[in-house]
Amino acid sequence: MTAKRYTVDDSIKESQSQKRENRQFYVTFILMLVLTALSFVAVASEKIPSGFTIPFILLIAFILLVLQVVIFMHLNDKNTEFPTLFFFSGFFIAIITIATLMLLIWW
Amino acid sequence: MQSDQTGVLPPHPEKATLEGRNKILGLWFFIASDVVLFASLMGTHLALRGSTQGAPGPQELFHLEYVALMTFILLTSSMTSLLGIKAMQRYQFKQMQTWFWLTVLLGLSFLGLEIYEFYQFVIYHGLGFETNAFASSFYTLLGFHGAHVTFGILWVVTLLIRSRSQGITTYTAPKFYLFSLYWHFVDVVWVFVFTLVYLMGKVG
Amino acid sequence: MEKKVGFEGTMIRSNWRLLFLLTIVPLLLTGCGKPFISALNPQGPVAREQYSLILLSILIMTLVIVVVVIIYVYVLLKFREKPGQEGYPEQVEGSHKLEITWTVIPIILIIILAIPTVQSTFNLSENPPSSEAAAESDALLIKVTAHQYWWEIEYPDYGIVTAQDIYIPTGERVYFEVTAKDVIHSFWVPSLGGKIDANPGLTNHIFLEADKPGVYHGKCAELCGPSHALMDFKVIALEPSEFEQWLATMSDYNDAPQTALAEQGRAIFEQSCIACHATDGATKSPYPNLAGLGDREAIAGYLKNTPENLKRWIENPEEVKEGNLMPSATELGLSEQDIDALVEYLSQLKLN
Amino acid sequence: MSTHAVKRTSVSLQQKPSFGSVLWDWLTTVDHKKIGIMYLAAGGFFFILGGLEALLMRLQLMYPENTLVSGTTFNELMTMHGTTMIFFAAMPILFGLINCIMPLQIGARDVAYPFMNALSFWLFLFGGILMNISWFLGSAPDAGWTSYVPLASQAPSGMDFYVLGLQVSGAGTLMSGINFMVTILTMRAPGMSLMRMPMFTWTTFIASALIVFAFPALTAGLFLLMFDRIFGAQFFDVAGGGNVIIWQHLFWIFGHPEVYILVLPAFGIISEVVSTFSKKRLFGYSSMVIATILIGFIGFMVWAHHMFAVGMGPIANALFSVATMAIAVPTGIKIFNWLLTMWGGRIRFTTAMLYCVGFIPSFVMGGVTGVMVAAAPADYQYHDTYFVVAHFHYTIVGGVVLGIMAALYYWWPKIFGKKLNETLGKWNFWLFLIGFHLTFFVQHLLGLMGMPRRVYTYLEGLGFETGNFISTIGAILMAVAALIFVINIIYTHTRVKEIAEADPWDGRTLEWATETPVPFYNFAQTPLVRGLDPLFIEKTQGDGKMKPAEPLGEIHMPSPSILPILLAFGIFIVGLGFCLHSFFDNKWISYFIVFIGTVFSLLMMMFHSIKEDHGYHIHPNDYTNKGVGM
Repeated sequence: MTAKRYTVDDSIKESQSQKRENRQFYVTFILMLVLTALSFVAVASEKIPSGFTIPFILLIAFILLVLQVVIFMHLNDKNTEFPTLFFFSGFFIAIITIATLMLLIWW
Repeated sequence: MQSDQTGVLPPHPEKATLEGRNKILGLWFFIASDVVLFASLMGTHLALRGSTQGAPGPQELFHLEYVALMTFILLTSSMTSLLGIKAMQRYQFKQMQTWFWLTVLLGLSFLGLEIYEFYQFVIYHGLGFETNAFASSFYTLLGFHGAHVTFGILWVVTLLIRSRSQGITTYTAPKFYLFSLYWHFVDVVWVFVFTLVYLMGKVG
Repeated sequence: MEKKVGFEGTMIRSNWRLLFLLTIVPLLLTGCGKPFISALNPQGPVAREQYSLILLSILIMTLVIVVVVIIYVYVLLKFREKPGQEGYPEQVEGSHKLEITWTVIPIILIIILAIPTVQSTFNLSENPPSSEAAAESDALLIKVTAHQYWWEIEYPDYGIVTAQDIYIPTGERVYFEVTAKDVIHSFWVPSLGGKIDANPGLTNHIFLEADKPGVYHGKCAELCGPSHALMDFKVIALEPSEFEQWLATMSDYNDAPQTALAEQGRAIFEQSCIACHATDGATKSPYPNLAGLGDREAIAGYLKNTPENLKRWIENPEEVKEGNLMPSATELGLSEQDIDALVEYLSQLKLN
Repeated sequence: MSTHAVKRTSVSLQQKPSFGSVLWDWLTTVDHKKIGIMYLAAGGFFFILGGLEALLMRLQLMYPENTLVSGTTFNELMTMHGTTMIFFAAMPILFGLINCIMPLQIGARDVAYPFMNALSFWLFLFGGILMNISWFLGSAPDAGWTSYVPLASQAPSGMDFYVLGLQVSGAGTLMSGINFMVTILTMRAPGMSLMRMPMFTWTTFIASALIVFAFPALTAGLFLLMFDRIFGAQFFDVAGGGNVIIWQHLFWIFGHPEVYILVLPAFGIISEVVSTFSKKRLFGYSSMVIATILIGFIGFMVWAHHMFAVGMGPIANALFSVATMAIAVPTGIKIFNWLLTMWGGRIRFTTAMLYCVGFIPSFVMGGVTGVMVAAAPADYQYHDTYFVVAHFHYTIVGGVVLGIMAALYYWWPKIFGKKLNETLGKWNFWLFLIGFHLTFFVQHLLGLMGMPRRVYTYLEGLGFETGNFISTIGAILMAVAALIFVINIIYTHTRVKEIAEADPWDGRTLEWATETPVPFYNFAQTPLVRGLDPLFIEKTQGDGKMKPAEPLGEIHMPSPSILPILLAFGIFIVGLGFCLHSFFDNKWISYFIVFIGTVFSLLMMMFHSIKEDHGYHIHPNDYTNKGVGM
């Protein structure tokens, strides 16, 4: 292991940046709660037409996915190109799989 | 390997060793693969959700308040597992344990609610696994998610128990980190389950 | 080392000659396939359109093979290691010009093939005309239902139900609605056109057309069980006037027995067979409707239609066609005489 | 900890170890090279099994209306032949080669997860055994390797063994895929950037990525089929609202990439062998890499070309037609790059090279017929006929098997320490190549002449007699060739005394820089890579030896463990329990077996988790030799 030794100075810098990070986590969490609530409200409310609801809840689901993956699962860190690439490739294949099964078996 | 115990501890103990980094990378690939598994099951369910053969369908079965409660519980558990990891990175062992036990508790209540929901479908609506293609695909998809939750709970409980004496080291840290990644992923899957199965089922 | 190389050289050449001979022989022996079954001998516009696409693709692909083989043979002859050569040849990294060339040329070739492919995909996918339009255009619609291991044929506009032999008029597009009862089968008449799957629970459409009268072999092309290989059927194309006659015969099919023995056979039939089979050419019985059996092309889908074969089939169906559901004569409690009477009755269920 | 290592080396140096200790050594090994050899052996066994099944089918089809086997038996042979060859022969043999060679090629000491590597192997083996047990328990699977429902969901008990056998081995395959990817991404020697990796490593990486994305679809499909068969689910039962096309989509979302999972490593092998025996670097290396990635990527969007006749409608058919044709472009790039690699080179016709030389036209044939079947309207004629049988055998035998044979002759000295006999090798090659073309070329014509695939017999007078007869003769020739290969192996390992040189072919990549036989730690010192074809660079610009990238030091090695085989065995018991559900009047007996298996597996997992295993270290004094290798 060739990693450099960490000094006390580094630790202090780390803890400061961690505080900023922690705030980011709380904000994200609250945002996720709000978005989830919105999506339930959109469906529960009788007034909103389903032509709007479906794209709206799908959009929210996608935002929730990105928040969870990028902020909570740290895909914004350094050296996460391959996880990012593969996760979203998997997501892409998931979309075509679901679309196929929905569109191509009833005709 | 033991260098962290002599010098100042690294701020990311989970990534301090090659083994740790490899495990995290591998778990990511596993997650990418699991995405396709869930997509296949979800696609199957969406294709078959109209095949109720006269039995009650999504509109009659699903109660949104109930699903919302389950969603908030799982979302919160995702947050607690993240806070556990943050505590781990600060080497606060006690705090970390607390957060993870809280995660276990939330996971268990999610499971309890899910089982109760199935119980109601079976008892009040007579909707068994064999009733029709809609039921088969619904229980299969939800069952796979539930199995992931169960496995996650077993995993973290084992970890918590066996790391009691060790504390946070570059050997134990990656294991907790892996669990938290997995747990977030289980939450991501739930996001799509509640959107595509419950909400879209309700919209029709 | 030197000797070995020479030996291989002659081996390569003789190998190719041998291969060429051996592959050309069956072609010569069989002509281009029998006109009643081969896709290489199209007997109608649908099969012809597909055949021309096959020819176009073979042409383009032969071109590709020729280019590759020329470079290949040249390289193998020219750049073999010669005795006394030492060190390494020049290490070439690549060549953008060449690489772009062999990226662009295949793209062009593929576009040349893709355009007619797409066109003909849409040409061949026409659904049957809607019921009102059909009434005006007189288009013939035939419902085909595949079973393990037989084909149910229904002419919904004429109230005709039969099995195994599909009668169609020549010179006209005939529309088929294809589905299956038990497992997936595939409906294929090679010399008239490509296939379409028969899926249980779903309905597919296809149209075929025959230029001239004839009997065209049809096959099940999707694995459907032990007797998949024997699940044959025939498409019989008739001149339109003769086809009208056939329609007339079938819509009012006379299944009355003509001889005393046949009379006896009919009685046995009504006792032992009626639960599964009908003979009136109009009922959708659970197993083949036997109207016109005496004039069918084959017994059990593949045996020559003779009284002996019919007897063999009734006596022990499992021996003739593995895995089929017909009970044997012993199971039905039929005596030798019973079977003879049945054969007599069934053989005289003809089309005139 | 290092005492352990000392014990190992002293055992291997001094006395001949007892049979028991050798067996224990193999059962507990986590060494990638030994696991690779076990993959090769088990894959070879299944290859012979699948070959015998094929031979029986060809003998049945030699004459019209032949009665050698019944329709049911034929369907069983045909199903088991396809499934065995794909899942239990071709893939494991490739995994064996990857295991033996890929870590050496990137200068690593092992794969990223040695324990999981062993587990993958045992899962594959137990999966294969589970499926073949069906022969002895009444009926083998008989719905084709594609197992289309509802035929498969209604089939007799043999089908359960297909479902569970593939499920068990599929889990192992997925683990292998992840393992190889992480190994390639994180364990490369210093200096080996991604664009300096050997082609075989590159194709392994892409094939592994395909495994990661393709296998879950199969897993899902198999679960649905299992639930339908065992627990009365209604996925594929039309009466219960099910749909029979879902299975086909799930199967082919997996099935088409699977073809590339097989053929990409073969492409990698051909690239390595052609380059070595032409004494030239691979022509257009970067375009080869890009072509590999493109094939992998497009390979995921074309699965429905297996379903043109299903009735998906003209829009889907046209889209999938064009997408499929597009694959020809990157494949063409590869073919021309190989030709141009040989151009200007000095070609040595060893057996390995002969196999590559035979590969090129054979695979081109398979490729062009691939484009032909991609044209949907024409495919209405080809689909499910012998034309398709010919096409995919040209890609899988003409591509994958010829590639594997090239690899075996090429890497045999590195893996087994002995060079295979070249004279026998050439007999092996020519008989195999001629037999292969005889068998499959005529099948194109048979298909066009109207012969459907998967038929156990055909009638006289339809014009299929000559073609089928020739095809059977070809199959017999291939069997003789395979026999010669077995003789070659036996001859080499009983008669040949001398150990092969470390670098018998004047190689260019890192595996040839290690000594033969390769020590269990691979490289005493991790080598420093200065460019593509690192060993060749040292040969032409240095002193022919790799330079070390690290000082001599302790080498960290994973400890052997019996847990992988026990864990895999537990999972095997779970699968077996499910398979037996139709054998007992009381289903709970079979569920009890499942329960026992599950508890046993969980216990093994917990043992693995609780027993802290940090591996062990070898001290520099304990190496048998110093330096990078050689």
